[in-house]
Amino acid sequence: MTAAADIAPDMLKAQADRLFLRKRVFNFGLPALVIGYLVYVFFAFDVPGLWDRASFENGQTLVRDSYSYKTHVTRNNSDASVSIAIEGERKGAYPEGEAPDWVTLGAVTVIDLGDGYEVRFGPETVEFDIPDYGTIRATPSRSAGVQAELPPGEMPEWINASKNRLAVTTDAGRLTVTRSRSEVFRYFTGWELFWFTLDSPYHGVGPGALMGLAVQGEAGAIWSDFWNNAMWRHKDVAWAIYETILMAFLGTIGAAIVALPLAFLAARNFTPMRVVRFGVRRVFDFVRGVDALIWTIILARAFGPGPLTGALAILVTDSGTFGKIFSEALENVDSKQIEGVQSTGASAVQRYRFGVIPQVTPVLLSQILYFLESNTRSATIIGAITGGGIGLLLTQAIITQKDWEEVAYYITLVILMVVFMDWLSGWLRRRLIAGGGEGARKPAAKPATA
Amino acid sequence: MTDLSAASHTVTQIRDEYVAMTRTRRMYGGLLLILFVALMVAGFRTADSRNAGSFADGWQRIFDYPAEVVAEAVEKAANLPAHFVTFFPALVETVNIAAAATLAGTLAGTLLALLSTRGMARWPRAIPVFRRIMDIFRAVPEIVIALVLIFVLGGGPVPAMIAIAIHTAGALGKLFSEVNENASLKPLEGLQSVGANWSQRMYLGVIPQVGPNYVSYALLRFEINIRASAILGFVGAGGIGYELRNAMSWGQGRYDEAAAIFLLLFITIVVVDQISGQLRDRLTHGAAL
Amino acid sequence: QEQIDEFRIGILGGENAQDRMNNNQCLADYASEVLGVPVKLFAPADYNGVIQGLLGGTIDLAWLGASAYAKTWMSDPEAVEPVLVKYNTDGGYGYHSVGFARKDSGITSLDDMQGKVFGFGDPNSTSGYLIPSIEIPQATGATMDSGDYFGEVKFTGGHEQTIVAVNNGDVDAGVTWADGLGNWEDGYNSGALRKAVDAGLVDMNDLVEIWKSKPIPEGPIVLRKELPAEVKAKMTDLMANLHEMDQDCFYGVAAGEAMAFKPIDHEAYEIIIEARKSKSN
Amino acid sequence: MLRIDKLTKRFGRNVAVDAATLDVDKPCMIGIIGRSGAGKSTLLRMINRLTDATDGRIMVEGRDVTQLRGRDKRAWQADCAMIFQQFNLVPRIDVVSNVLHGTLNRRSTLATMFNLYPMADIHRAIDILDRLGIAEHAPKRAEALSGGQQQRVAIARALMQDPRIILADEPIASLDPMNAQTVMEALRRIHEEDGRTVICNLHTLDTARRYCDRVVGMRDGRIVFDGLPEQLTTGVAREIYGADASFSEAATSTEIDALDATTPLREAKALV
Amino acid sequence: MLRIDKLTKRFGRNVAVDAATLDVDKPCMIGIIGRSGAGKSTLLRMINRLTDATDGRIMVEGRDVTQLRGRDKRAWQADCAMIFQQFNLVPRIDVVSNVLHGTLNRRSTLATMFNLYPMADIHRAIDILDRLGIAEHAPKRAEALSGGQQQRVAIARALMQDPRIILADEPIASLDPMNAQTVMEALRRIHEEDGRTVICNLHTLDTARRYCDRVVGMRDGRIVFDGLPEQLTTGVAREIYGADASFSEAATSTEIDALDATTPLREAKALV
Ligand SMILES: Nc1ncnc2c1ncn2[C@@H]1O[C@H](COP(=O)(O)OP(=O)(O)OP(=O)(O)O)[C@@H](O)[C@H]1O
Ligand SMILES: Nc1ncnc2c1ncn2[C@@H]1O[C@H](COP(=O)(O)OP(=O)(O)OP(=O)(O)O)[C@@H](O)[C@H]1O
Ligand SMILES: [Mg+2]
Ligand SMILES: [Mg+2]
Repeated sequence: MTAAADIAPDMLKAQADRLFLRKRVFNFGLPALVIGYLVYVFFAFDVPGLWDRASFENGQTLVRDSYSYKTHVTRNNSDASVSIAIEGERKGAYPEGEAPDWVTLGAVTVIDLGDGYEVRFGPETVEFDIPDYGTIRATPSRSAGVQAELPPGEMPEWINASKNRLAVTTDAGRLTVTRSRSEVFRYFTGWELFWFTLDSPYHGVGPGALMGLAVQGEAGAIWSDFWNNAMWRHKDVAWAIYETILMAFLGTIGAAIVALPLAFLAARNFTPMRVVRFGVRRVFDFVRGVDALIWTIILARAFGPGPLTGALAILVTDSGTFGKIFSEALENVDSKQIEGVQSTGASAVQRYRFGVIPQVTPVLLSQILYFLESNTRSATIIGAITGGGIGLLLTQAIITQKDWEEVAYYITLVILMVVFMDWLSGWLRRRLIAGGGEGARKPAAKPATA
Repeated sequence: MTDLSAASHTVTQIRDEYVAMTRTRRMYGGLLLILFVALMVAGFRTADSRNAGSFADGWQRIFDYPAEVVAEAVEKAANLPAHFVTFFPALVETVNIAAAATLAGTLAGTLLALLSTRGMARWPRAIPVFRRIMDIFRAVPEIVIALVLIFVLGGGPVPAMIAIAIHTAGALGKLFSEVNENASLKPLEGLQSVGANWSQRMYLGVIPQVGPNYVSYALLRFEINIRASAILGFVGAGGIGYELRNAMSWGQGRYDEAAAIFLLLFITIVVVDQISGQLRDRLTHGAAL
Repeated sequence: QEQIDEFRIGILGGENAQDRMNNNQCLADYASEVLGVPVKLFAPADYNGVIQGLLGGTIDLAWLGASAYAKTWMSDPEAVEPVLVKYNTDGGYGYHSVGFARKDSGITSLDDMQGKVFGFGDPNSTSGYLIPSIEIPQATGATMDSGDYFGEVKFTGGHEQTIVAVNNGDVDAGVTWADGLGNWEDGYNSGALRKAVDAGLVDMNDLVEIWKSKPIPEGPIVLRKELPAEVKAKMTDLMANLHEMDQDCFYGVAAGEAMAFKPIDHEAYEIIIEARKSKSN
Repeated sequence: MLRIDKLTKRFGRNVAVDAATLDVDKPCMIGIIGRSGAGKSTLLRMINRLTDATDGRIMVEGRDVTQLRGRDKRAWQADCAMIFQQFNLVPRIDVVSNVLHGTLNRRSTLATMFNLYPMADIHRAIDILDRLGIAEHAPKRAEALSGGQQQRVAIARALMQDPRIILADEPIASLDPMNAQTVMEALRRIHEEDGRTVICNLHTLDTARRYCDRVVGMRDGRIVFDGLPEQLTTGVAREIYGADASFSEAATSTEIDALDATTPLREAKALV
Repeated sequence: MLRIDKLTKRFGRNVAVDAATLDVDKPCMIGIIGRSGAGKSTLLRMINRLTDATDGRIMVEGRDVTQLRGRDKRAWQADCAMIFQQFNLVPRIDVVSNVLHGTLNRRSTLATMFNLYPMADIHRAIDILDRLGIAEHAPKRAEALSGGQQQRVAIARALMQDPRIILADEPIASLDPMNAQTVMEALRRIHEEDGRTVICNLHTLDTARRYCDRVVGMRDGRIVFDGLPEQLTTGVAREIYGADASFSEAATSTEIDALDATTPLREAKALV
C-alpha cells in the first residue's frame, strides 16, 4: 500500500505499455509460429498436389457402395449363358434359371433398370435404352472386338468406348461389353442378404411372418440360417469381435499382473537401490517404446499368428505402461498407513497387503479399466496384423477395396464395440471404486501417464 | 454422539451382524475371485487354442526373431550410420505427422470441449451432440480412418495426419472437458456481465484457467501420436513406419536397415517422452504458462 | 513315427480375409478327414505373418508367393519344402508382372516413362517388386533409383493400391500381376486388374499396358520340412487330387479357374532367390 | 431513468422474484436488503440480463431491456456494470487486463484475442486503478491480490465499462471489515463524483444505512420496503428479515466499530 | 521391566535423542513432554523399532531390543503397540479389519492375505471396540469416523496386539478437547484395568499432570526431568520448554475446563 506513493501513475503507465507490448509479441508470435509450422507442413506434405490427386469419385463410390449393393447380370459371350449374382459373388448367385423380377430370362434377356432404362442381351447384340438419349447397340465378336453404335451427336462422357470394350455408366445402372462378356450392374439401396442368403427359405420373409414361423418351432432353423449366412457370416463376425475383446482382456489383465510386483521395484520408496530402480524403469521404457504392433511381429515367430500372439503383444507393451503408472502411484502412497501396520509387527508382505494395496487399488483399478477400453481399439489393429479379430476383417475389406457395405458394417461394429467397452469400463469403475468421488474422477485425469 | 444408537445395539447383535457381513463378503469375494480366475483361464485357453502356436511351445523361441535381426545388424554394423542418414527424412515426416495432427487435434478438441461443457457451451442443448461426436471420434481406430482416406486421397502423410488428428480431437476433447468442469465459472459470469461475446468469454475467461492443463495433456498426446504415426506408416501412410515395414518384411538381407530404423524411431520416442515429461512436470508443478 | 495333434494351414493375403477362410474351409475339412487331426486356418493380413509362422514351426502348410518362398528359404533353408504349384488352364505355371499406365497420359511404353513417377506394389511381392526391379533395369539400361531413369520410384503398398494410384494419377505407371491369358480389356482372365475391373474401380479402356515380364513361376505350396513324412505325403496327395475330388473346392482354393496342383521342387525358384539376393544389402 | 415493472422470476415452482416494481428517476445509491434467498441476487442478475426474466419489464429510456437479444443485449450489459460477491475476475491474468475486460463489448473479438487494446484504454485503466488506490498492483496477477484489492479491481473493471448503472451483488460479503469499508467508500465516491446510479445488495442493515440514499427491502421475492435509510427502524428490519424478537442487528453487522468492541475479549482470553 | 540405556539417535549432524536413559520397573503411565523437535517421537519410534537407534540399548527382560532382527523384531513390535498422532489407520478398510491388523504378527502371512481371521479374533475385536464405546461403528470404513473415533480404533488395534507396553505419540494432538478427553481416559483405563505400561508423548502440561503417574521432560534430545506430576512446577516447565517469563501454561492447554472459561465470553459477544 505504501509503495503506491512512490510509484507515479506515469511510470505505471509506461510499465503497463511494456507489459502489453510483451503480451502482443507473445500473442502474435505464438500463432505466427503455429501458422508458420502449418505452412511448412502444408508444403512438406504437398497438400496442394494432394488436392489434385484426391479422387473424390473414389470417395463417392465408397459412400454409395457402403449403403447399397449391386446385382451383376452377366452374359458369357462365348456360350451365351446368363448368370445373375448379388455382388457378383458365387454365394450370392441366383440358382440357374431363376432371376429377380426385373430380369426376364429368355432368348433375349431383358433387364429392366427402371425409369425407362432397359438393357437387352440379344443373341448377337446388346441394346441399352436410355431415355432422353436413345438406344446404344453393341455387338461383341471374337474377331472384330466390340462394335458400338451410338445415337448421333457427340459422345457423352459417361460412355467410354474403345475397340474392344464399351462401358456405359448411368444412374440406373452400369453396362460393360467386352469380347468375352456383357455385364450389367444394377444398384440397390440396403444391405442385401444381410439376414438370409438366397438359398435360405426365409429369404424375403417379413419380420412378422418370421416371428410366426419361429413360434411354430422353426426358431432353430431360422437362427441357423441367419447365423451361418454365407454372405455376411454373422458367426465369424461374432467370433472376431469376441477374439478382439479377448485379446484386450487377456493383454490388459495379464499386463497388470506382471506390472504390479515390478512396479514396487521401480518405486523410490520401496526400492532404495538406485541401480535396480533405474534398470527396471528402463525396461519399462523399452517395452513401452516399442509399440504393440512391433511386438506382434516379433512374437509371431514364436507363437505364430492368432489371438494369443496379439494378447501377448498387448501384455508386453502395457506391462511397461502399467509399470510406470503403478510405480508413480506407489510413490504417492501415504507412509503413515504403512507405518501403522508396521508398528504391529507385520511382515513385509503383510505391510504391502494392508498398508499399500488398499491405498493404490482405486488408482490401479481405474487405470486398468481405462486401458481395457483403449486396448480394445489397439486389439482391432493388432488383430489385423496377427490374424484375428474384427481388425483383420476390417482391414482386409478395406484393402481389397470392394464390398464397402462390409467395411461400413465392420466400422459400425468396431465403434459399437469400443463404445460398449467404454461404457462397461466406466460402469465397472463406478461400481468397484465405490464411495470415491475422488477415485471416480481419477481415471479421467490419469490417462495422462499413459 | 452416537451413543443413542449404541444403546439399542447390544454387542452380540453387532458381533452377529458383522460376522454375517464378513461371511457374505468372503463369499462374494471368493465367488468373484473364482469367476475372475475362471475367465482368465478360459480366455487364455481359447486364445491359446485359436492361435497357430501354443504358449507352452513358443515361449522359448521368443528371442529367435530379435536374435536374427540383431545378428545381421551387428554383422553389418558398418552400414548403420549410412542408414541413419537415409531414413532421417522419413523420421522427420513421421514427427511432422504427429506434430501437425496433435496441433490440429488440440485445436479441434479445445473447441469440442468448450462446446460440450456445462456452463460454457455455446448451445447448451447441443452438448449431448458434441459429446457423442467426441465418443465416435475416439472410438474409431486411426487405422480405419487412415485406410479409408488413403483410398480417397492416395497414400502419403495427409491421410495419416487427418486420422490421427480426428482421434486426438476426440480423446483430448474428453480430457479437456473434464478439465473445464473443474474450472471456475465465476470469471465467465464476470465477463458476461460486461457484455463479452462467447468467443471472448472462452478465450479470456476459460483458456487462462485451463491452459497449463491443456498443454500438458497435448504434450502427452504428442508422445502417443508419434507412435501412432509410425504405426500408420505400417499400413502405407508414409514416414518411418513405412520404411520399417518394408525393411522388416523384406527380411533376411535388410535386417540391418530394420535395426537402424527401429533404433532411430525408438530413440525419438524416448527423447520426446523425456522432454515432454519434463515439460509437463514443470507445467503442473510450476506456475506459469 | 512321431505324431501331430493338429494341422495348421496359413493362407496369404490378396482377398478378403473372410472369403479366403471360406474358400479354404473345404480344404481344411478334407485335410482333417485325411489326417485325423483338427485343422486350423490362419489368414494374417501380412505375408510376413505366415512366413514367421512357417519359420517358427507354427504353420504347417501354406501357399506362398515365389518371393515369399525365397525369403523363407533364405531365412532358413531347412524350414519348408515346396511340393506343388498351380497349373493354369493353358498348362503353364507362370504368370506375369504387367506394367501399365493411363491411356490419356500418352505413355505407351517404358520409353515414355523417363523422368516420370513409377510405382511398385509391396516390396515382398514377386510381381509387384522383385521381378520388375530386375527386368525393367535390363530394359531401360538404368537403375531403379529415383532420379536415375524414372523421376521417382515409390512403393504403393500392394497391387490394389498400385492400380488405384495409377488410375488416380498419383503415379504415372505401376506394376501388378496378371495371368496374361484372355484380353487386356477384361483385365486378363485373372489377376489384380481383373478384380479391380469387376469391382468397378477402374475401366480398362482408360489403361494401357506398357510392359510385361517373362513368365514368373507361381508360388509353391509348401510344407514344413519337420512334419512326419506320412503327413507330408497325405497332404501332397490330397492337394494334387483336389481338382478331381471337388471342382468347387479346387476353384476356391486356387482362387479361380486353374488346371490342377502339380509337383514342383526348389530348383524352379533358384532364379527368384538369386534375384532376391541381388536386392539385399 | 430505470423502471422495473412487475419483474418476476420463477425457478420451477419457486418464485425467486415476485412482481418487483421499482422506479429510479435520478442517479442515486440504492441498497437492497433482505435475508438469504429473498431474491436480491436474482433481481440484479435480471437487470444485467445474466438471468432471463420470466415476466415483467425493465424499462430504460423507453426500451424494454428484457427484450434485447444478441448484440443489443451485450451493449446493455456493457452499460450496466455488475460487481460480484466473489469478484469473478480471471485469476491467472494480470490486473490491467482484467480491468480492460470492461471494454470488451466495444472491441472486436479478434482485437481482444491479440490484446490489441488502444493505448488510451490502457492508460485509463491505470488511472482508474489509481483512483481506487491499487495502481501499483497493475502488473500483478489478479489471484495474487487480497480480497479487498480484488474487489476494487472488479470495481475498476466496472468503471472501465463507463456504465450508467453499477450493480453490486453483496460486494463486501466475502471481505473483512477493513476491506469492506474501503470498498463501500469507493462505491459511494463513484456515485457521488461520477453521478452513476449504484444498486447494491447488502446483507447488513448498518452498511445500507450508512452508505445508501435509499433502501429497498425484499422478502420472499417481493419488495416489502422502499424508503429512506432513516425510515428503516428495527421494527421494519424485523419485518424484512422475518425475524422474531431475538433479532439483533449486531448479529448481521460487519462494521469495524461493532467488531472492535469484541476483539479485546479474545485477546484477554489468550492472556489468561 | 524396561530399561533404556544411553539411547541415542543421530540424523546426520543433528542429534535427535541424546543418551536418553530411563528405567521403568513396574507398569505405570508415563507422560513425555517437551517442545517440538525435542526428540519425543524419535524416542518412542526407537522403542517400537520403527527407527533404528544409533547408539545405546533398550533392555527388556534381559534382551537388548535394539539388536533384534526379522521375526524377533516383529514379535517385539507386536508386544509393544504404537498409537500415532494421525491414527495411521487404513482408511478404506472397515474398522474391525483395522483392529484385526493388531493380530498380523501372530497369523500366517498367507491366511491374512485373504482376510481369513479366526472368528474368535473377530469377536475379541468387537469386544475391544465395545469397551472403547465404538462397537456400533464396527462395519464402517475407518475414514467415515471422526478423529476421536479413529484414535479409539487405533487404540483398539493396539489392544488387539495384547501388548505389554503401549506407546502413544501425541495421541490427542489432532483431536478437539472433547475427543481428547475420551481418548486419554481410555488410555488411563487401559493402564489401570489391564496393568499395561503406557508411555505417552504429550504436548500439554496439564494433560500430563492429570493422567500420568510419572512425567518425563525432554529438551533438545536429552531427558531433563523425570518425576511425579506434582514436582512439575511452572519453573520446571519453563525450563523444559526453554520458555521465557511470558510462558503461560494455558497457551498450551487443550483441557475442556480451561476452554470452558472462555466460551461465555464469545457467546456474550454474539448477544451484544
Ligand atoms: N439458478 C437457480 N435455479 C433455481 N433456483 C434458484 C436459482 N437461483 C436462485 N434460485 C432460488 O431463487 C431464490 C432467490 O435466490 P437469490 O439468490 O436471488 O437470493 P438472495 O436474496 O440473493 O440470497 P443470498 O443472500 O443467499 O444471495 C432462492 O430460493 C434460490 O434458491
Ligand atoms: N527422519 C528424520 N530425518 C532427519 N531428521 C529427523 C527425522 N525425524 C526427526 N528428525 C529430527 O529429529 C529431531 C527430533 O524430532 P522428533 O520428531 O523426535 O521431535 P518431537 O519431540 O516428536 O517433536 P514434535 O512435537 O514436533 O513431534 C528434530 O530436530 C527433527 O527435525
Ligand atoms: Mg445472493
Ligand atoms: Mg513428534
